[in-house]
Amino acid sequence: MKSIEIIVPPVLAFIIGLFFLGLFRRIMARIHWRYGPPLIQPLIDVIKLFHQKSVQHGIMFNIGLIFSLAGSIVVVLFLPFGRICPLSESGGLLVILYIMLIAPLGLALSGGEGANPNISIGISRKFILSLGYEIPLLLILLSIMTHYKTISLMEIVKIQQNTSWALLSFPLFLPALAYLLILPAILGVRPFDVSSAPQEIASGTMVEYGGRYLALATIEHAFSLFIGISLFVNLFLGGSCNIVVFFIKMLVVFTIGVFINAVFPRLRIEQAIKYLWRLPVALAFIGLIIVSIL
Amino acid sequence: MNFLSNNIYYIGCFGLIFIGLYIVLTKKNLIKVIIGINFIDTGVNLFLITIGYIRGGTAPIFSRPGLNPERMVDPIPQALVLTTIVIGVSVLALALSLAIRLYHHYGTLNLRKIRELKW
Amino acid sequence: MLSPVLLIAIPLGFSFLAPLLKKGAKYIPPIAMLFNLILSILLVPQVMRKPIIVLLGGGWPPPFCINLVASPLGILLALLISLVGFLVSIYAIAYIKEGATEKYHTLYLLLLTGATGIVLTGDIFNLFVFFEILCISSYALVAYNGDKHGLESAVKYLIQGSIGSSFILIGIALLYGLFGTLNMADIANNISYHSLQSPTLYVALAFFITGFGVEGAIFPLNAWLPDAHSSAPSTISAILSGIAIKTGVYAIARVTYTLFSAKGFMIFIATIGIITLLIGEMSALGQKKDIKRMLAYSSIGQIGLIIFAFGIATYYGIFGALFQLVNHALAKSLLFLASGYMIYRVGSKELSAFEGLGKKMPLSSLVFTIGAFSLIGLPPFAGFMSKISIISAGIKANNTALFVFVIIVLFATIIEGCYFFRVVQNLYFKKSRDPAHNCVRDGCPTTQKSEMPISALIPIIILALLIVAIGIYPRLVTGIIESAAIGLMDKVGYIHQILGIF
Amino acid sequence: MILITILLIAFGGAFVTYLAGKISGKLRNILAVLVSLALVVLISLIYRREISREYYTLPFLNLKLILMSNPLSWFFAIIIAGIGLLSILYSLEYMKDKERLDYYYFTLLFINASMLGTVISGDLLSFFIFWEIMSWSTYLLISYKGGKAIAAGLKYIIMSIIGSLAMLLVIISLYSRYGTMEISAIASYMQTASIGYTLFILITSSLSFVIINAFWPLHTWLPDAHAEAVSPFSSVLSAVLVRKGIYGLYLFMYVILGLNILNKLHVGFISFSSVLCGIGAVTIVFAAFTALVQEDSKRILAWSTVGQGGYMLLGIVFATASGMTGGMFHVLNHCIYIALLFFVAGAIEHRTGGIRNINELGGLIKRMPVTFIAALVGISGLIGIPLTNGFVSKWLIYKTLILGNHPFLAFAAFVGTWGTVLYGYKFIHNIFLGQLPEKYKHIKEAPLLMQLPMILLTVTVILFGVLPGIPLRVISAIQRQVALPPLQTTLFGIPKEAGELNMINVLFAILISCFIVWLLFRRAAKSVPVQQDDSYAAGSYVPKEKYHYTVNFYNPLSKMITPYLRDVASLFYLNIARGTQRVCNIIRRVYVGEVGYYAMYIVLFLAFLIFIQMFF
Repeated sequence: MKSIEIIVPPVLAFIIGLFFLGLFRRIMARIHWRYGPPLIQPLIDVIKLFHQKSVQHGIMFNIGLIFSLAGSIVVVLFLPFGRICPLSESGGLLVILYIMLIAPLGLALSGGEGANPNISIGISRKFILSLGYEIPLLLILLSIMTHYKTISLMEIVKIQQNTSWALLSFPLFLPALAYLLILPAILGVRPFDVSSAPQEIASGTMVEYGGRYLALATIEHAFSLFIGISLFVNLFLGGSCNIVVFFIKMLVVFTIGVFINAVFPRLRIEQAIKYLWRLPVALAFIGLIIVSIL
Repeated sequence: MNFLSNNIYYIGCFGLIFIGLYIVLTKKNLIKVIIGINFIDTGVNLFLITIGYIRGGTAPIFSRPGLNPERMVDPIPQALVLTTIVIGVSVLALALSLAIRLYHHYGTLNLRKIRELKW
Repeated sequence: MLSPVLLIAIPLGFSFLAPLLKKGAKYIPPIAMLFNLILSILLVPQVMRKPIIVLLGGGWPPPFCINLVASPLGILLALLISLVGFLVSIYAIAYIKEGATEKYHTLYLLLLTGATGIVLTGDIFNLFVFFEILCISSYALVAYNGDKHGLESAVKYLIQGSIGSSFILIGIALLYGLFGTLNMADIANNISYHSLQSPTLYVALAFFITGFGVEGAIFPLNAWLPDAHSSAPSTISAILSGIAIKTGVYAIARVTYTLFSAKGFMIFIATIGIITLLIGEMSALGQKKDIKRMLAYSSIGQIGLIIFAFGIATYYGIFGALFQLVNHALAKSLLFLASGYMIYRVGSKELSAFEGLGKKMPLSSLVFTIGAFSLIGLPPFAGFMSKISIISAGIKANNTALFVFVIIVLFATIIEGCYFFRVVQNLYFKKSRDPAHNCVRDGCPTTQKSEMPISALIPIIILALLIVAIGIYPRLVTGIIESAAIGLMDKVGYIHQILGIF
Repeated sequence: MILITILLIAFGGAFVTYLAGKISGKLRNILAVLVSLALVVLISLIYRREISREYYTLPFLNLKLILMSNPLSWFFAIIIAGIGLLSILYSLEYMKDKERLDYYYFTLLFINASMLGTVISGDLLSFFIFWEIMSWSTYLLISYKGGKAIAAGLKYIIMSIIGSLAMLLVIISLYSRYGTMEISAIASYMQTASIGYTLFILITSSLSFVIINAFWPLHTWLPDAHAEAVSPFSSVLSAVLVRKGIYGLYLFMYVILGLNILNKLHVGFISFSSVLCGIGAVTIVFAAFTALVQEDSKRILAWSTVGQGGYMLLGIVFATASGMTGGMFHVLNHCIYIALLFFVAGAIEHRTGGIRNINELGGLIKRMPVTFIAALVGISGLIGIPLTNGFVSKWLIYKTLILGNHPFLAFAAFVGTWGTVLYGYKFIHNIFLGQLPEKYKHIKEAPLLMQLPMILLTVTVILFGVLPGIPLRVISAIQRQVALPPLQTTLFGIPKEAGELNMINVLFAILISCFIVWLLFRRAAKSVPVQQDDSYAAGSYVPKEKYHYTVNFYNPLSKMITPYLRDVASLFYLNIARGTQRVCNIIRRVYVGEVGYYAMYIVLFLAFLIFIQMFF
């Protein structure tokens, strides 16, 4: 039973993440009045990429990528998915927060080894952007943790199921709103795709990736989509008892998150930071103040 | 008037001291300052003597019979003054010789100009 | 035949031997001082049991004749004087080469005679005479180099010094007029016995403090000190700083504690000390060029500290003051001696000329650093022990004003640290400006060592070792300092010991 | 007896080493290693032994000086001895061709000895004495290199003198009040002291610890000193010496005063701990962002040292089991990885001929793989990536802050961590990744003797990250010593009752995931290694200049934050120093050089004295 619990979340995360990638392209296409690729296109791409030959630059180029993906998988193991959470007893939300660092750092290390200025610029932007959204995100997480007086994600989910969703409870709807506002930045999708802007810096961090590297990077991206959204579902929508409801919640959140910002053009990095550090931070901050006073 | 005549020695010696101080404080010329110091010295010596002096007293030596020890002048200040005079002279000599050497170096005895050492 | 009289007689006698010997004159002071040193060391155990009182001139009992009192305090200072005098005179063997050297040695011994006399005598006028011996010989010695700065400072010193001695004399005259005696114990007895409150007494005290203050370098009276210290030969600076001003401080302490037990006045003394300390240290920080002048200002500051400690007026305060006095004498003479040859080698008193000297004169730089650290009060050097005892005395006194003063002392220590570390960094870490010494590796000649001659090196190394030894094992000196402090506090005992001969 | 032996070996060893250096360099090196090795061995012998022994009597203050060993002092002593040994080992190669080596080894050993002295002293006076010795000997080694290091050293020594004098005031005040300096005796006396006095003691003494620990408004000496010192010594400085501040704070706050008193010290909302917390939080954020805009490898590390101090402070200020444990554990962790990182920076300096500007480097992973791994692990520890030791302590601290309802402090700590991620990556990227400059094509890996300490520390970082139970046991002994609730621990983390952290699960999760991804990676189509020129320039001609994007790596961000990073404190001190100089210069003008004025001073003084006496 335990072994199934361990195997299921990553596999589902893989599928759902890729599905979201496809969905995202589809939605964007619709907004652009195009037809867009089929939903399964990302999966086809990944399989295809695994069979293509590619170039590599050194050991760190491989290891970084492997670590990055592995880190994402571990995060998935820590996140409650429906009722399933194999590693819930190993540290809670703080550990998740820290393991979430492995993925971007691994990618960055791998990219850095690629020795391409475009990559470096991409990484630099990516880190700045991540600092940009981490500040509101941390405030949001803190207000949740302070409010529920626990650092265990499992506990947070349980309390919400017993009472009401955090999204609907008084002080916490503010951070929830802030989370929705920064969600595209967390997912790295438009208009916050400045780190991989294909037109400026030749897709930045991805520029040296081909074949299996690109495949892994895509999977990693899919995982990160999954993580960002399921974190929201767990934190604010009370998780779920079964996988289907959980998935539906994720779908709703994703769609809303994408729709809010998809019509905007790509932001420059300063603009992105200014955006992230104004409204979302203000909302989250007010939320945290209220929470800590109550 | 009586006060003046009673304390004439004290007034005199402190007068000397103050004159000396005035010279030292205000005069620019090194020689004058040295003279001022000598004034102070003299005044102090006079002061010492005055302390032991008794008006109309006798020398503190039983040179002839019938001398009243009560009327004898205190001998110790006189001995002291002898010492201080010697000291004063030696200081004076040293000061003057230094002044001569100083003049060789600076070409002046104006103390306002001899102030390379300061701060 | 161990008599304290010899402590005065020997240097005095030898001093007039010096001009006769011409060539061998330079060996006279070390011999005399070595003798004094041994004698005072031998006297220590005897004195610790009971002070020795020697009557001079006719053998009349006190208060009628001049007497010497070899109390622990006197012997402690005599020991210090002969020790520093001995070491400095060894240093002088090589250092003093030009000019009329035999006169130098004569004057030098006279100076030490004066200093020893001051600390041993029990008669106020005799004290004045010794004081004059010390002063006159130091005027002459300051001018010994015969250059224009030396002469200028000597003249200035002389003018201020003679005003000061006149004031002392006035004070003596006033006291004599009141009590008709010159014996210090007797005067003290009279003052405390009659518990006189006459204004004349206060005026006399003011005259004494001002007069001794000139030699003791308390704040507004110390303008001669930076000039004289910086332009005298380094040996003389060392002696002036290590011995001469200490005798002034001793005289002030003696007058305030023994003669007038002016308890209410002590807080004022402490204030003067603090002001002196602050002015001295701050001036030293401001003085960035001339190293000897900086050291002189630092001496002013340290004297301020000692006077402050005397002003605390408790046993611990006096103990701290005496301890600091000893340590400062050792450290400051060490610093002046060390800087003497450094200045000689680099040919300049400028602080910046000392850059990179640590390589050329490793030992002198090392001992200089030790001295400086001791003065700042860093453990494990001697200065730390005395500073901590002064500070603890100040806090123990349980007086708000004194507590504030202690904080000022700490502040002054910071300033001290600033300027001493400025020198230390120049010595060790800055590269020499002289290009010949700049390249360290291949190609150019290695840095040349130009350490001072061995006869100059030995005394400063001994001083440094003493500083370290006292710092690590303070019991080396604290025993005698303790009994000296008790002796200074115990006015009744002092009177009794001297007048009790009746 | 063993404590005295330790001290004797430590101090005597320094002198003997110096003398041996006069005979031969080799002998000196061997002796230095032996001395520090002996210290490590001796200190590990007294593990869990409580010793207290008088060793010296100060006659005039009527004081007995005491040496003691207890869990707290053992914890610090073993850190000191360990890092001391490693830095000596590292120095053997690093310092090979430098000048004044006897001096160097002597001072390094001497500093270690004095640091040992501070932690094993059982009374405040010997604590202070060793502390002062430590201060000045450190100065001697900071300025050792000359050049910029001189100013850095002066800055350090002045600030540390200020600090230690504040401490002296406290110590003497305690002594004059209670007549003893023995820590345990004072602790019992202090239980009955008035609040005002306690506050005075606490605030004044913490001044010195705040300075040495470089917390925010008093941090200014540290970046210069750490950057300019020689690298093996930088690691000692920032790993051990700086953390004496934490030791001191702990000593005064918990050993001497104790929790009961600390809880009483508040005026309404503001308490002593809350002030300290604020300082810690500001330190973390300010230092992290300042490190972000630095371009000098050692300066980055120096600023990170400043910042990490804040975490320890946040940890130990809250006297909960987890907070205290986290803070103390962070002391240990920080010491391990920062020493490692300074060794890395030193190795690079060593091989590239003294290059510290990270923008001039790049691609060194190909030439110095071991150093790279060390740097990677060190930076991971610094950030607190799981499986490195830094993670566990930070986790404990965060948990304390969040559950203790201090979300804003926790926020500061989190933001600091994100800053750390940014500059940590920059450190690795600019030095090791990317294009290898032409002139470094032929440099070699660091010498074996330099690798050895790095490897040891790297292993320790991982070891304590996976098995945090080992050091946590030692730390909980400290807690028991000061009657604080100890934290329950297991070998792999924290049991469920105390908040569940299990590193072995995390380890296996990561290993298995890596393995699976690796399998996937292996199964896929092969890839061929290519030169950078080929891929970036598509085979066409590229100029041989640098095209490694390093300079001002986080340009958009640094443009935004630099206006806020002006080091106001530093400027303030500079102005104070200048002002003091100016005042001093004015003051010495009293000595005008004209003898008439001097005579006037004398007369005025006399008049003043008489005047004063007439009124008293």
